[in-house]
Amino acid sequence: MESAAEQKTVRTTAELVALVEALIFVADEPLTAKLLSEVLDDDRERVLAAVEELQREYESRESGLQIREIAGGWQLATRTEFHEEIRTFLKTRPSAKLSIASLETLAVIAYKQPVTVPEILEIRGVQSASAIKTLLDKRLIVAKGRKETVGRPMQYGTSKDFLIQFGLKDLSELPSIEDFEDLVQ
Amino acid sequence: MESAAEQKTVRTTAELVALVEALIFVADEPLTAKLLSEVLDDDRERVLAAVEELQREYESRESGLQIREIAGGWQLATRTEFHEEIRTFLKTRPSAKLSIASLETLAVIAYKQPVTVPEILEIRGVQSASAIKTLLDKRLIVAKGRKETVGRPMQYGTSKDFLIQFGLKDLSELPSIEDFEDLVQ
Amino acid sequence: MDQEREQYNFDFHKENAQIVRDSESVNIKIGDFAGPLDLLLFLIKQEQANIFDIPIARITEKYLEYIRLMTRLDITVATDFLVMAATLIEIKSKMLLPRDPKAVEDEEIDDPRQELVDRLLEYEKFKTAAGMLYERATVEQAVFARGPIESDDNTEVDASVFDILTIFQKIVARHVDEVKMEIEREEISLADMLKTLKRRLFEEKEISLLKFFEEMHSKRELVTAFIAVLEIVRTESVKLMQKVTFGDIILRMSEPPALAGG
Repeated sequence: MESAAEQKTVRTTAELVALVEALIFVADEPLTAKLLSEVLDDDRERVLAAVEELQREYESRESGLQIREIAGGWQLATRTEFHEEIRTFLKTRPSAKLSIASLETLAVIAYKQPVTVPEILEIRGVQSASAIKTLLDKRLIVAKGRKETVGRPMQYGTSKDFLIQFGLKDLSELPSIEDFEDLVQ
Repeated sequence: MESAAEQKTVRTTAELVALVEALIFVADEPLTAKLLSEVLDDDRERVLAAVEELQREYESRESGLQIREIAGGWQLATRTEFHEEIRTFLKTRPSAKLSIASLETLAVIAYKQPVTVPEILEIRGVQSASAIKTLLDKRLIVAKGRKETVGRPMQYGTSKDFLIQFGLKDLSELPSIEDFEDLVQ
Repeated sequence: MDQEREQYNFDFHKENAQIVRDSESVNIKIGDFAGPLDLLLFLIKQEQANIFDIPIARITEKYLEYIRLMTRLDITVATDFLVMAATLIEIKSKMLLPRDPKAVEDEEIDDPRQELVDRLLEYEKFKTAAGMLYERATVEQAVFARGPIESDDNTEVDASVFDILTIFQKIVARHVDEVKMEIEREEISLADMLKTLKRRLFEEKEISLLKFFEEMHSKRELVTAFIAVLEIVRTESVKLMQKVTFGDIILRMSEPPALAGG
């Protein structure tokens, strides 16, 4: 208790403002004054003043960010004016990112190509239609002609873009089960 | 093209700085000058100047945050001074241990990349398979194609995550391996 | 993604050779060495020896002592440690060979220890580099990235080729019956192995080590056999003989020493 009291007096306003900023930044939801004062072991009034000071700072320097009051707490967010540019940016993010369902489907196609939708269903045990559409949209897979069997289903294989995105020269560079066994023996 | 050219002249330096700040904040990994200038359709030099201006701003107002150069791009992160308070707040997540064997293997891969499993064995004098598996799982290393030699073994190199987690701008920031020779008696 | 960043936390500079006895359980831990080269470097430092002039006999003895200790504590000794033991014994025997007087000027080049010294020096650089990485990771622990925001799409993952393979294997595994009974082979103890070896030696007088090792059914048994051989050489009147370098090694009962006047 003694040391906590000491700490309170030692911390300058500037330090408190900086700390509040760092905590709001790392938090995964809006931070309340109550939680801030608990964590920092500092007076609620001083914490409130620090948040206000921080808000003024962000406003006065015309930052691209703002300290926004929401759901009884504060969070760091982009300024609304920039929504368009941010949306453009979010669209350009590398498309190697995939949902687990798409990734599973891609794995089956990569190792079993050429492979049909019913065959993928059999291996994964779930419908993969939307995953296949995503993969086609992202150009990670391509149609590889029809299989000469009942219903002549379309076969799929990986594309050149797939090789580029996963840094492979050709399909023989895909790690094999043997490569993996070497690692877990 | 016409409107893009117009836009370039319209945007003020202050606006550019604010936009760069918003985008660096939104990005979930270090943002490169290339991507910034593509998204903003602005000159690379102007973008670079804006980032520098932003860095200065954060420093001069003694913010709790910093714009740091890492893995070939920029990232918004907390300042080191506040790590104790932040850890208290985040309740210190369980820490994953990287064993000495894994760290040694990582060092060999970082300096000798691209490098195969037998080459790592030669330097370390011990099987490194489980360490390599750990490093792959933690995404610190990636497969870098096969070596055109007997058995076409898989080669490994460090990843972007390696640069991020070890706070490196790029691989050239690693001290030269020969520098460690002097420390050896 | 960044906030998922894992933090590395372990004592890199811990005392390697420390043996920790956990009295609560039967669990006995031994400060693990990152490999045989790591153990050798430790022993060289402990013996305050010069790496460029390694007292091979002394270091080999210490090395084997450590391996025996590990076996006694029932720690599986990795084969790489045994390979190094064999290398040390080989270097030791080479150093005992009388030098070819004509080769005097080539003495330095012919030093049987040279290759090992080179490897140790090369290895130590990377060991130091590993320490540097550890320091860097520690510093990085003090920096935190932002918490998640709306635009982060948590359902998507950034995949690598190995993720694709792992995922494929998991899918395949779903179909495979996982009930695979692994029949555990009865493991033979060091004492039993020693008994077998002594009996065989008594009966056959000479044993080919290569053949003896080939009879072993598992890595574990092989290690036990290796230790048994080391033990028997140390404690009994037994000789190890090798006709050509890298050739088979013969284990043979020694002639009883001729008694004076007998």
